[in-house]
Amino acid sequence: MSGKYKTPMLDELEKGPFPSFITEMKKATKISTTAEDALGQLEKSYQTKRGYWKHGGIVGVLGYGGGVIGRYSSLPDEFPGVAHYHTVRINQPSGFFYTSAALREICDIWDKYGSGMTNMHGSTGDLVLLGTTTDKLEAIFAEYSSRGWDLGSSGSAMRTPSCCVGPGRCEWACIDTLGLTYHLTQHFQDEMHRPAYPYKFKIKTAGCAVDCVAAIARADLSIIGTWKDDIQVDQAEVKAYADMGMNIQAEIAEMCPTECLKYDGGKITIDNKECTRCMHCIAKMTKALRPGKERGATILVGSKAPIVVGSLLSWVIVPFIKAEEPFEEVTELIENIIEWWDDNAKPRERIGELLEVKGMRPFLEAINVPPQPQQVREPRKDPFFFWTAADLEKK
Amino acid sequence: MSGKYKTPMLDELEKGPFPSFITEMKKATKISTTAEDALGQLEKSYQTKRGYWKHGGIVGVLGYGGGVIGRYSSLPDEFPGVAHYHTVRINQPSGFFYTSAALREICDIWDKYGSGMTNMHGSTGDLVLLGTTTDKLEAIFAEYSSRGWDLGSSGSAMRTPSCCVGPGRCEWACIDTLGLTYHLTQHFQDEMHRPAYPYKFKIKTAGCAVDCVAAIARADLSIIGTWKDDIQVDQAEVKAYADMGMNIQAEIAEMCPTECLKYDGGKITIDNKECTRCMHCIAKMTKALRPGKERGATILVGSKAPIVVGSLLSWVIVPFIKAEEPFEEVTELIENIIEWWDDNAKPRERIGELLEVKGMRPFLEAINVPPQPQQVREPRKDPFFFWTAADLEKK
Amino acid sequence: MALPQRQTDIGPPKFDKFLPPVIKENYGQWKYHEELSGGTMVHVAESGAKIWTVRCASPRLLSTETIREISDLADEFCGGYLRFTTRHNVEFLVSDESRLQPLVDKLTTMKYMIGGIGDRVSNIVHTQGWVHCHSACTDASGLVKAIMDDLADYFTHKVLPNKVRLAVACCVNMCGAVHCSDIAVVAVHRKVPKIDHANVTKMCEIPTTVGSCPTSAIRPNPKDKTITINEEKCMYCGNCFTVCPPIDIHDPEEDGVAIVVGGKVGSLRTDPKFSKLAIPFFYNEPPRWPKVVDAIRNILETYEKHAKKHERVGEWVERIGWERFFSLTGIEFTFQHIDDFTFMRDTMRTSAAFKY
Amino acid sequence: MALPQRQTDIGPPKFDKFLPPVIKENYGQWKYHEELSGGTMVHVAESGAKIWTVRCASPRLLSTETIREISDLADEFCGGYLRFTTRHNVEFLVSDESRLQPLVDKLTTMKYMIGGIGDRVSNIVHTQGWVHCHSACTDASGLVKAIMDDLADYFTHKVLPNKVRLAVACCVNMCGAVHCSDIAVVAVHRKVPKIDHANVTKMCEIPTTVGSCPTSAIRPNPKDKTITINEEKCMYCGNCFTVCPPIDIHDPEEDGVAIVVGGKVGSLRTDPKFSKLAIPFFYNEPPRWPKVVDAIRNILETYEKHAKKHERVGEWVERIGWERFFSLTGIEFTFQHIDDFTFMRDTMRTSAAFKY
Ligand code: SRM
Ligand code: SRM
Ligand code: SRM
Ligand code: SRM
Ligand code: SF4
Ligand code: SF4
Ligand code: SF4
Ligand code: SF4
Ligand code: SF4
Ligand code: SF4
Ligand code: SF4
Ligand code: SF4
Repeated sequence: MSGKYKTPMLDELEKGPFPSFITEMKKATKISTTAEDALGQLEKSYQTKRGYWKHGGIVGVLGYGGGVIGRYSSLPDEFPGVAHYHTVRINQPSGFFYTSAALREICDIWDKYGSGMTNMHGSTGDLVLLGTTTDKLEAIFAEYSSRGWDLGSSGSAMRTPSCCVGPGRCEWACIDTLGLTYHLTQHFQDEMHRPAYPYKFKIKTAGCAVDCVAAIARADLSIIGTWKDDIQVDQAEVKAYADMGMNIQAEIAEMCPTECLKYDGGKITIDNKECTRCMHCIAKMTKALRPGKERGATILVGSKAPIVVGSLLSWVIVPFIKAEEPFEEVTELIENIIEWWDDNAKPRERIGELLEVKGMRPFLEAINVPPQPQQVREPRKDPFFFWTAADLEKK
Repeated sequence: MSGKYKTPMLDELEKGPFPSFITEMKKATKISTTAEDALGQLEKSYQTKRGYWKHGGIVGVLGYGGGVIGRYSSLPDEFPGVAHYHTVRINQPSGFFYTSAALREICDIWDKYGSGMTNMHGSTGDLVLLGTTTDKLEAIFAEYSSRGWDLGSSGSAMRTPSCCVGPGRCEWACIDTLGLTYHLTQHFQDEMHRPAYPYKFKIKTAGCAVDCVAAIARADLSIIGTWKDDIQVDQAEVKAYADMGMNIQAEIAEMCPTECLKYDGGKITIDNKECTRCMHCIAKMTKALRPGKERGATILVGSKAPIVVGSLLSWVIVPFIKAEEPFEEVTELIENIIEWWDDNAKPRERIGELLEVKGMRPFLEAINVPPQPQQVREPRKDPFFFWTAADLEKK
Repeated sequence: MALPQRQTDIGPPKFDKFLPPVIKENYGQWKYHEELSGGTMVHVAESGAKIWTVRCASPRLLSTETIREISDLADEFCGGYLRFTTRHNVEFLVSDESRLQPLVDKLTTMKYMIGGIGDRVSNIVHTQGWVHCHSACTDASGLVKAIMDDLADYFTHKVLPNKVRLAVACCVNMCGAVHCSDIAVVAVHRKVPKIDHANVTKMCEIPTTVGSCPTSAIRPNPKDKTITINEEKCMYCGNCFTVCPPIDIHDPEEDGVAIVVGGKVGSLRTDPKFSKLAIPFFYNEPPRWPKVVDAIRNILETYEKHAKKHERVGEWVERIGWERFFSLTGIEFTFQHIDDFTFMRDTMRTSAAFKY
Repeated sequence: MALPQRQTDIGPPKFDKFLPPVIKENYGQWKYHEELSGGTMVHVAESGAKIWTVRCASPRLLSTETIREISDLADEFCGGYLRFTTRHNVEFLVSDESRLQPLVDKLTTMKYMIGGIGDRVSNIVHTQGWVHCHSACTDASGLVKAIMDDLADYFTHKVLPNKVRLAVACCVNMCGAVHCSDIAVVAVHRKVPKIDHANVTKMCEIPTTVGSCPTSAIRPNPKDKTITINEEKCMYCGNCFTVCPPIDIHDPEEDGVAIVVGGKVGSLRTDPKFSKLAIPFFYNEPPRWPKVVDAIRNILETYEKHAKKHERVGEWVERIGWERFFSLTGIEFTFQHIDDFTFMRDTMRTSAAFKY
């Protein structure tokens, strides 16, 4: 195992109950010498409290503009094994489902060309292979793609969409998150692999407002499952919860944000037209309460991390849209949204930032969505607003 | 009475139960012909849906830079009586208290020199005399000031402070709003009469968080009475309210924003350290609950109407300060606040706008107030913040 | 005629000269009050002393004749003592209980409108309008008269869930308290101002004019010593006109008023709130603006019907959600409602939970 | 060696290839689930069919050796089926109830850390750090390891009022989910970057560099084809460095991390929330950042002690008020906490009601 460098500080991180990434890195030294130097350089970072990576140059595979992050050590003489240390992003299967066979296939190829280290998975969702050199990229791509695995994305492009487990194993999924994500990933392959957008564009899909994939916070386009009709109530199960000692009044009725759910000590009644479908009652009483049957998705736009204008959460654009195979309506909407952004954004301007600059009206008009109170938390405060010539004409 | 002009549209506004300003204007025609032309021009505005006043030139009295708003008709030939139609602002007595004798004195002088019309009072608080000409201003000033009435303010100056009735007739006043307002009005006479600030500066004082003078929304500096110790509870009176049929649970306990007030069907108990002193319970059960005894004021800064950057509410700067005669501490604080603004603002920049440009730190440091969580509703979100050299030194 | 000797910087008369004896004696020693009717109340001091108040509506624009009339009434019933409120009503301060009912009766006979106390509509804070201001794009006093005539019952006796504070401002300078009122009217322009370039050159400071624009729509045109306005960016606030009169913002055909709702200033229960746009536009319809009057009544009655006791308009709307406010009042939601000024970000819905 | 024929734009394998039969058969037909322990649960379908899940912590940075080990376990107990979660944990998908306990036992023997289900701390979403990113001003993986070792009990069994989502980002690009997490760590610089002007001239697009600055601190210096930074305005975000590498933002002596709290992404009960600054700075103290670990434990335990059942960290803080959060946790309030970025206005207290 690891011998090339002494790593006293890193060794400290092999102690304790949580699985150790240092142990993982050490395991990888059995696969590649790269991994040795990765450890060595990391120990140096720990000693000196700074990173030793340089900006990536542009590296990639023929015909693709993204999917590989170029990375070079700033101390190539000291740590030659990581002089090049690129990552390869692979489109993950929706919902991060695998078989052991699939995982072994991935490992086999990676052991051949890479450092033996992975990230399962990247924050965006890709399967991330960590540490290889420029000369191996074409081979890596041929090996993976011939076996049905494609590169993920990077740069100013559609990024690999991701989603929650949804109908795969969740009783609250109001849309087929896995199917829709697979569909979108396929649909936007070109946009994913040949960066031609003003900046990155991310799509995340959650089956319900619980949002187990943080779609509303981490996607330029957030798709969240919802329903329109009444919550399904099973009063026998309500009673069962009460019998098990749940304080339904305090935990459910008093925490219902709209006060539309009442508990009379026996039964739950819901004034469904006042329900916002926040999911609290359903999540906490899963046997007794279930989403309604008229299901679809809410489409929100714009969330991102703080750089440049401060972090954003996504904004509701379309309160309800059907999202069933073959997903035509929602795909068309997404295309229109992206087209408007692509036409109007400056380089490195995310759609949320652009919307703030342009205002909602030109956007909504371009994508043909009417103004609706569901889009706002509250109307504007100051009486500073615009009128078009057309507005003035209709008296 | 009014005969010079036909005023069919205005006459419509003499109908109905609410007292009519048109009737008032007609009454004034007994005093001055000015009032006739004011009516005539107003009728024309009603007919044509637009005003006919020009911007004011600078008019005033010797040695003063404000207190008079110059106003000229844009139709002086058609309505010669309002060719000049200036308003005179008079410092109102704190709390708008008068005797009949004082009011008659005001009327007598005004009938002599003006249109016979007044605004009791202007939105800022001044006693406003409506409609006179440039040549009469000196006489008006001599007459009023010799009798103890001084001009109010206009332009880029301290504006006449105003306040709620407070200890004059309210059981909740935690500070002497009338005394403090009188003190500040006297203290800032020079700043009020000789505009030398970047822009207007308004002070309003409310005796408690009920804020019957809208201090928090309409004053660059808002002073609001508060207390620090426990709410005084009279349980016998609690019972009396219950006996009278008040639903104390729903109306008081459930509406207490901090849930710190509990009602057990007999008594009220308050967890005073969690109470925000919002005044709800006290206002709705005035016989049973009263503010504590350790009283003072919260100082807030910055509110204003929407032009230019959007409307602002005032921000808490000093959570608690003693405000008792001779009001030294609070006066000094206000002077420091104004000094910082005066030193830093561009012309036509209100203090709230300036603070947004500069940030709180230089301001708080200048006025020697430490950062405190009471100043914010919540801390910043994005990790974009500054460090001074001094900050970095103290490790 | 010789003028008396002027004095400077003397400030106002000290208020205590004008306090009735019972107030002087019990200053700061009030214990509680009781509402006796829509327009009368009594305050009781620790000492047991009492002061009765009778509140009457005032159009604020008062002739000296009316002020004298009020003074006479104060003499007859109040030992000469009276005050005005922060919302411009007149308050007769009665120290002698036996004078209370006679005063009320006399005021009633004289058609004074008694009310405004308690959970009711009080006077409308408002501004100069066409009566006096060059900036006005509606008449404030006329609107107030029309609205208050319609809501008279809510001033004199009908009880609401809580106080409802109305305001009217005749331009976006908002000299009234529109930005934090339960329901308010604010006059707005809808067309880009026309520029009289020759006079701009003569009369205006270009940097001030450029700086006056909230949306940076104005650029200097140094060649002709004037300015140009980017029509795309101008939202007709009129601030350029305030600092530079040759920029004419008035357009009688397209000027009118907007209605905003849900503001408040007190800190009771919930934090003070800004008003939000409810209805972006009504044409000016003098003398009685019937559509505006109806719209306000509709909002007020919807609130009256749906709010819980003690809920202010804004508290009620926030509890039910703005989407429900629009559906309950039947008000149309338009592009104008969606913020595109500085703070759009905070007004958009960032949640998957909402009502239909 | 000949490479196989590459294919392009094929996307990922379709997920259904990887679904265990019971999931395929009951796809979208799940009825309810039950938590069986801190790391096990069962989902029950309308049909009565069941799928058991065993969740194990993962450092995310996995060697192929470990992935093979996991695969072997999946073969032995799960018919080869497993998945990863959106927070990077491993989930073994057990279709045969009789294999559940043996799997748990085996994992326990092998020192896998089972947990993360229910009202607990789950895995920390994090980023590349010194392991791979040029932008990092701390190491994400090391911080995660140190924090999770300390909070292990909260992962495996201890129950909290609700889920607590932690995140770590190694720079303000925040590739983790820091901006909406219950408690999160974000690395920050504290000094104005140093500029290597010669290389700026060669390597950088000046307009992009100027435009990259959130506070407009960067101005072009056209004469020397470089840029200048206004030190007063720079808040060390490092975005200029991202677009123009010769602007070096790293400073080992003054770099470190901040702690933010109170964010969430779900819409349950209350709207999704941004995290807010709790502690502006700790020095980097590798390998185990003890002060950061203690600070997080302090916040977590204070939450555990004071929050109501089902309240998330941000919901609890908003109920008690931020001033109370600071007094309960004993965290010092500094100038850094007061927003002076774009949205200061919305963070200031505009109310006379607050706690001490
Ligand atoms: C690998 C990954 C972190 C991880 O450890 O998982 C990552 C790594 C990098 N991110 Fe990221 N980001 C990753 C997910 C994210 C996320 C989270 C998400 O997608 O849910 C965000 C926040 C959400 C968002 O998009 O705003 C994120 C926001 C950024 C930003 C800020 C973008 C912005 O508009 O604010 C940058 C800066 C940039 O693009 O120049 C950035 C830039 C980078 C770069 C490319 C650094 C750079 O400037 O060159 C990092 C490369 C590290 C490396 O050597 O591999 N990364 N980045 C994640 C991608 C893996 C994947 O494909 O699955
Ligand atoms: C008379 C009065 C309205 C009234 O009918 O009561 C008034 C009238 C005018 N205001 Fe005002 N303001 C009056 C109280 C206010 C208030 C309310 C307050 O003080 O509580 C405000 C909102 C609060 C604030 O200060 O922001 C107010 C915000 C403005 C503004 C916007 C200032 C801003 O920074 O947003 C302007 C525009 C300006 O200053 O150029 C303005 C400008 C004006 C001018 C001087 C118009 C102008 O641009 O020349 C008006 C003169 C009318 C006239 O002919 O007399 N007036 N003005 C009020 C003063 C009477 C008094 O002294 O008591
Ligand atoms: C006379 C006056 C003060 C003055 O110095 O002139 C005054 C006097 C009283 N107010 Fe007020 N308020 C006065 C303007 C205000 C204002 C300011 C404004 O409207 O611009 C407010 C803030 C409104 C807001 O939040 O937007 C105000 C919000 C209140 C409230 C809070 C109601 C609530 O629950 O939100 C109370 C308490 C209550 O009604 O329970 C209150 C209670 C009172 C009490 C009961 C205080 C007392 O114990 O004496 C006084 C008489 C009751 C009444 O009118 O119902 N007063 N009151 C003002 C009368 C104006 C008028 O003519 O109608
Ligand atoms: C497996 C996973 C989805 C996936 O596709 O991978 C998942 C699965 C479930 N989540 Fe989740 N959530 C998962 C990430 C999330 C996220 C996203 C995140 O953390 O980045 C959130 C949003 C957190 C937030 O709001 O900031 C999330 C917020 C919830 C909640 C809401 C808790 C609340 O009251 O605020 C529930 C409902 C509950 O716990 O009552 C929930 C409930 C569930 C249920 C019970 C849904 C179901 O019926 O199957 C699932 C198992 C329970 C559990 O873990 O306690 N899940 N869950 C994710 C597991 C991550 C992990 O390894 O720990
Ligand atoms: S987001 Fe909803 S549907 Fe998806 S896993 Fe979470 S709870 Fe289930
Ligand atoms: S989903 Fe939310 S709003 Fe609807 S009843 Fe349940 S708790 Fe209430
Ligand atoms: S603000 Fe407070 S003290 Fe002043 S009148 Fe109103 S309730 Fe009384
Ligand atoms: S003053 Fe407000 S916070 Fe305090 S006990 Fe009364 S209602 Fe509650
Ligand atoms: S609101 Fe506008 S129009 Fe009305 S008085 Fe004030 S400045 Fe004049
Ligand atoms: S009206 Fe307002 S927005 Fe339009 S140009 Fe003038 S200042 Fe700018
Ligand atoms: S957060 Fe910053 S340092 Fe960490 S991976 Fe993302 S870009 Fe790199
Ligand atoms: S570090 Fe950030 S704030 Fe400082 S100059 Fe660079 S981009 Fe601007």
